[in-house]
Amino acid sequence: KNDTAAPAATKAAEATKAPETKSSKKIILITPEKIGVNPFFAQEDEGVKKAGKEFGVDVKTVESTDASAIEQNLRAAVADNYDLIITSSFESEDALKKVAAENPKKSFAIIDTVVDLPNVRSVVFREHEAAYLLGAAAGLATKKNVVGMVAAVDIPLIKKYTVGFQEGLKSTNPNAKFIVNYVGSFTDPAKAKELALTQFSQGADFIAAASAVGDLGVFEAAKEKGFYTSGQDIDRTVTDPEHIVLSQLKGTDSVAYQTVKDFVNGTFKFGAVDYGLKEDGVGLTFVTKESKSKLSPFIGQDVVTKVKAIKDDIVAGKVTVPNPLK
Amino acid sequence: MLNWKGNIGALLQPLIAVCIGLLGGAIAIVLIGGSISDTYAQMWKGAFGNFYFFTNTLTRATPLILVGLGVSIAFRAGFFNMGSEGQMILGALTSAMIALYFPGPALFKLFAALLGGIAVGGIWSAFAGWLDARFKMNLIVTTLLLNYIAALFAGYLVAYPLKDKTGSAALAQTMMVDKSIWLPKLFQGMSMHAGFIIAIVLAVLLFLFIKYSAAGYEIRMLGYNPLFAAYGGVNRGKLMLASMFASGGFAGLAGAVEVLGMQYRYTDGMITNPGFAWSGIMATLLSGAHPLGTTVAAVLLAALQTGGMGVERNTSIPLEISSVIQSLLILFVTAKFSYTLWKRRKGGGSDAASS
Amino acid sequence: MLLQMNQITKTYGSLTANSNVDFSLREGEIHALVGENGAGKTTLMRILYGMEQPTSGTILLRGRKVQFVNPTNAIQQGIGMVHQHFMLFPSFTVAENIVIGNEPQVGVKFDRKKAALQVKALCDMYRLPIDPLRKVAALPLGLQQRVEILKVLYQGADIIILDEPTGVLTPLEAKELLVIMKSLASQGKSFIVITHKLHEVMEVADRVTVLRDGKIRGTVDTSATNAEELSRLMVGRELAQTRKSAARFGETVLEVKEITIQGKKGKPVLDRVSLEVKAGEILGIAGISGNGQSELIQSITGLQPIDQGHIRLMGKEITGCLVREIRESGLSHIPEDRYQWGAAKEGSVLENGTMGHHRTHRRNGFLQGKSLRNMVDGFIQQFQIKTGSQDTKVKFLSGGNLQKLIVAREIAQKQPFLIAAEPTRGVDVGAMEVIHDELLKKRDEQGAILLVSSELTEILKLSDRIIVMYEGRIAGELSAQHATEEQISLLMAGGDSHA
Amino acid sequence: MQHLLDVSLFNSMIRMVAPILLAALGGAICSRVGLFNVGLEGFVLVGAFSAIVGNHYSGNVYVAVLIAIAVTMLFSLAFAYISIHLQANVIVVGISFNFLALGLTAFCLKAIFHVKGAFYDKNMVGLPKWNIPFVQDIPVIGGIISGHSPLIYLAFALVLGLQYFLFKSVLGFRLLAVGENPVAAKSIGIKVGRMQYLAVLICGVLCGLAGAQLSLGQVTMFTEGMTAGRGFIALVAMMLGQANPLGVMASSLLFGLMDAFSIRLQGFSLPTHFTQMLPYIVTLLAMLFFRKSSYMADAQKANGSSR
Ligand SMILES: Nc1ncnc2c1ncn2[C@@H]1O[C@H](COP(=O)(O)OP(=O)(O)OP(=O)(O)O)[C@@H](O)[C@H]1O
Ligand SMILES: Nc1ncnc2c1ncn2[C@@H]1O[C@H](COP(=O)(O)OP(=O)(O)OP(=O)(O)O)[C@@H](O)[C@H]1O
Ligand SMILES: [Mg+2]
Ligand SMILES: [Mg+2]
Repeated sequence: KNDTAAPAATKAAEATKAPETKSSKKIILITPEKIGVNPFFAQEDEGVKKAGKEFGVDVKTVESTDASAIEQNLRAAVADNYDLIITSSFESEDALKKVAAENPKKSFAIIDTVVDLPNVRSVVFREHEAAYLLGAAAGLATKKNVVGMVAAVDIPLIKKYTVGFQEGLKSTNPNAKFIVNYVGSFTDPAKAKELALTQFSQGADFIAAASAVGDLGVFEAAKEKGFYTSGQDIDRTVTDPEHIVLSQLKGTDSVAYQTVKDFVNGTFKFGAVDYGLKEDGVGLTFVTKESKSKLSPFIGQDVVTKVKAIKDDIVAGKVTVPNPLK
Repeated sequence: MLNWKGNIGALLQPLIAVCIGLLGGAIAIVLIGGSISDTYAQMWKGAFGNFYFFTNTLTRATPLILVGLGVSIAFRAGFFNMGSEGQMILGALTSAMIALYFPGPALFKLFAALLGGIAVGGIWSAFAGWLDARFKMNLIVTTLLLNYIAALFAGYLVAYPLKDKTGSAALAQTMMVDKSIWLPKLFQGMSMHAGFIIAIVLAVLLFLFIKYSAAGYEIRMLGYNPLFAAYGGVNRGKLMLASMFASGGFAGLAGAVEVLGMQYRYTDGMITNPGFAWSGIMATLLSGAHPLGTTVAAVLLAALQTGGMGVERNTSIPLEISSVIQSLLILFVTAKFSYTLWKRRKGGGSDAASS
Repeated sequence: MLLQMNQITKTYGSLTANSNVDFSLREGEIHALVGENGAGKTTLMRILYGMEQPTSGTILLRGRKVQFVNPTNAIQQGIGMVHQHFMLFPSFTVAENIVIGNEPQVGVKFDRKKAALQVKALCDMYRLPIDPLRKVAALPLGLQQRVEILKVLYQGADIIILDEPTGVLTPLEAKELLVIMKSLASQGKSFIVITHKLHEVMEVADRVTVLRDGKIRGTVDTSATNAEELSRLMVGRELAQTRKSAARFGETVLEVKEITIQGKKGKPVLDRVSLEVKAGEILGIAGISGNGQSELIQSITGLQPIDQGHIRLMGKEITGCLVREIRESGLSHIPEDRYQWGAAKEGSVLENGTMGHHRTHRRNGFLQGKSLRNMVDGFIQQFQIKTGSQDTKVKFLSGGNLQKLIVAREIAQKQPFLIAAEPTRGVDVGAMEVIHDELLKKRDEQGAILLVSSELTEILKLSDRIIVMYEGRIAGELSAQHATEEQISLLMAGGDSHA
Repeated sequence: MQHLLDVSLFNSMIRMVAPILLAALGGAICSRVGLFNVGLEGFVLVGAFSAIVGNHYSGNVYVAVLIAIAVTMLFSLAFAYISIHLQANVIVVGISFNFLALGLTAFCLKAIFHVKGAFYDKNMVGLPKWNIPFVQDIPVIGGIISGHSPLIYLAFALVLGLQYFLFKSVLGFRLLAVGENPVAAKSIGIKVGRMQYLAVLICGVLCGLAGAQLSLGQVTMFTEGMTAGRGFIALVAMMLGQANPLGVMASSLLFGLMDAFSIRLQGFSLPTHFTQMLPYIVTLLAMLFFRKSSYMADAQKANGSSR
């Protein structure tokens, strides 16, 4: 329930040791896996690169091949004297805990999870809030009262998406049937597509995609069979607005950009920062952020208005979306 | 010893192979417009460049050595154990569970965790052996299938009942093992841990066992010709279970050591993603199932991997191509290497399923 | 002259397998090639068949110089070879095995019907009957051999090389083969036959060439020589006549009572077989292979479970015991097939010599390397085993030398009971003499020996008592003094024993 | 429960099974000449990638399929050269080729399309779905059999074709001979190496088709590692089917059916992990009925006798 990470946030204030604003800084981003398969890391990479260009700092991205490579890359980055070492995701948690504790003079940042150390800035998202909105919208929009979701793997992290979605769906349409299927892999669009087709044959008219690379398969199924779907992380509606009618957003790029910017400008703070709907770190197209594409009639302005109201309630604290991981 | 000419030939051949492999890699580098000398220099640096990177390579080699030793025992006895991955997973999971939930003093827990890993990995492997001995199920298929089952089962445990609910709780993993049960690090600030010592000691012991013990003799003869072994009074069923147990036990130990020495918990995918088991199998095949050779081959493979990371960090060569170079090197090193062994296996029939 | 091989030399590294060999063959001739194991006979023939290239020397076929770089060349020129180790595909049918390489076809389809007809016609033509549709794996060795010969004939060979063709055949089958050869020779085919059995040479060959250490020791007309002279030429010395002393029987060592093994097709493989072997006795078991001898041996040694009956060794019940327990109760065993059961080809001489002794030569679970080495050194000395060193892989040993190693290993177990199955199969006369002497020595030292052999001369020479097996049963028992080859042959063929 | 068995289940099963079946057939051919090909996963991945590249440049799916076949054959030629000519250990070569394929495709993805992870072009047209006249109108059967990509029909046709090739044609007969007894095959002048090359190349063709079906039939895109273990499943199916085309088809279908079934079971309170285990467990059980010959027989075959 305690998803705002308040204790860490207070600690942030005392650690305002801002480095000098010189452009001779070296910043490195170490992703815990190959960027290839994950738009999440691609965005981080983009954000860091963009900031690097804008603020004239040296930035480099290193991809780790596997979990044990993360620690090695972190240590190598320390050895190579990078001024700020950014990494991300729960997979890097253990490695960063070790390396950051051993190098208290170095500055670190980690995106999407918390490492509670004085020289680490942690940024986390409350994806379940956005998933709740998506589910709410699906509940309002569905005509057949059957809604599906194709998720990647049955691991705790994904629960933020599936459970959040289900809660939202229940809140607006308690009678809707919810089907969730797991692909069992992050990189299997063929199977994801089959799952979507199966859910469609079971009567679903809206099938949310949350299967990483597999999402592409779900989109294709939607186009083929004419049902509606939604994307993840970035605004996916632009690729096929007719079928991809919504997108659950996660601002990793802006967070990465912001982190570099803060570091260069000397406004960098250690401690945990928590991004939800309120902080505009997560969101939903049309509801929290406009989109270049046209709103699908399946959703309709009416639904958007209603979901906007739900969003306001969450921001205002009138509705709390529980963190499924707690 | 008398045959020094042959020995030099045996040494020369892999050396030439490495050279050709490097040449092949060089072509790949040139094709993508990189600098050969720089790339190889970075590769060397990443693998052996200084003490830190050197120990890093040895750390990486540790589970490969153990898995490789395990595969080589089974292989020597004439069985192709492709199930190291599943055995390693279960070994890792078990050791994490014991370290987390067993009562008792720390040192006792550490030993219990290591032994538990060995036992469970061994049983999982012996199970496949039993299916072969009892039901004549093809060992290669069963061990492959059991990998998937083990991985999914372990995945379930850490995603639900054993899940770490502290921290972000986003990952399917157990809680972290208490510091008192960690395998000691060998050097301050380096990742190398006592597991490496265990691996080396076991490699030497296994070498002595296979070469000089009576049981080792029986294992070798069983592998050479099971009928000859049966004729000489070797009990195939029993020895099969024993060698498969030992084989899986080594894999289980590899998993346990990775948990207690490196990650300090079991995380879903920590064994599968780095491909430890496949590298271990390769190390065995590269060395013709010789325990000491397996150790050397494992270090070589680990060096290629850590060297590849070095290339990725310090050159513009993309990560993808470093895995290409790695595979090219391996391919050429294997060429004409463990040839005789395979030829014998080919007739063995228990692998290729030609009617 | 149909074929001439001139000054053929073949070296493998430092080893010279053939050295300046001259060999010739006439049209319609049967030419025997004899010599000790490892003398270079097979090598010479492999060169002729294009499987090996000579280091130097030339081959003239019908006066024209030819060069064979692979068997296909040789086959095209009308040369066929039946190898010492059959080159058959066990799971294929007879017809498939014969026509392979030159299959009748319609379009891309292999016309199996036509193949069967062609094979049938071929069989009729040469009067070598065989069912073209049977699986080769199910055929007795004699018929497998026939398949090999038919294959060569199908390929249109005029020159047929036979490498130890009678090694695995029963006496009857061997006789039949010789008849076939003669009849084919009269139809114009020429034969080169390698054999260790000199009586066959005398019976069938027109000329004989003797090889020793890769060199020609002479080519003579068979009419102008005899077996003794040939063996002297082969081994380079006079062979002593093995002499058998009078038997002194002791206690019963092995007792087999009414053992039965049910076969797959309802007919028992072993049908209530009972026998006894006493200390100081050699009991010979004769019979055409496939009449239950292998199963009998395997049940005694514990390699195959029995359905009924009892086996006692040294007064101890060993029915259903493990191989190891049986061996420890007093059994040693020269297996009938040295490569399948008796050795690990990839293993070294030392490793192969160690089997069985690894249980006695050990301390704290570790092998006593030195004493094992000394023991195997003893084997090598005593039996004059030709090997590079103890670390040579046995796959590089000639069959005779490997056989001597196995015999040495088993006799050195010093067990009261020894099974000797086909102890001299494919072994040259010199090695045969050594092995026979050792078996008799063991008997004279009050060992009990069960000798199983398809070689009647061997059975008659060594046994004190003879049992003949037919279709899983004991067809008759004879005492060695009174038994004759004819009597035994008759029993082996299922005839009546009251002769 | 009504969702457990329906038309779409079988329809989806046939689709999902096709790449596995094709690759398994390829593995079977290799196994028939005594090469145990662990590299199927890599072969299929290369096929999938080159199909997309072919489609991108030619704009014609059929040309794309041909390109996939050609490129995968080239890849398999390298495999053949190293394992047959250089006599490297086949299994090591197979494992290495899996890594090689992963690296090469990821690298070429970047080099050719300048993207990481996945290439997706919404204008790209995948393989068409063939609605078979008459058949499509048969109530249940039509829904299952009709409406698949041509490669799926080809896959099942190839099962029959290969069955014919292996057991009826002369070339297939010689191929089997090489696997049965290479020494004997050599002794009558059959070029053993050449036959092995042929088998590996056929395997390349089949895996190219498998890849094309995956990236142009199932979906119309390429993503890194999109084979997701199908090559290994194919390996299992090949062995379970005793390297016999019809047997391979049966075991692939069994696996596919169980896989499709496990999706349906996900809805029913059983944890996903266990439903995902289903295909593997059923395959394991199926092995009870497809036993291998005893080790004795194997060993007797391997250790020629002393005649
Ligand atoms: N491929 C080879 N490489 C090395 N040496 C070989 C090879 N083939 C044969 N030899 C050696 O050449 C010699 C002659 O062998 P060959 O096979 O001709 O003997 P053989 O007369 O047929 O003997 P046997 O009566 O046992 O069949 C042997 O010493 C053998 O070890
Ligand atoms: N690669 C090789 N290197 C050395 N010697 C070899 C090699 N291949 C075969 N030989 C030798 O060639 C000789 C003949 O072998 P072959 O297979 O013809 O029968 P054999 O083992 O002599 O059996 P037998 O004595 O029953 O006739 C043997 O001495 C064998 O050791
Ligand atoms: Mg010979
Ligand atoms: Mg011979």
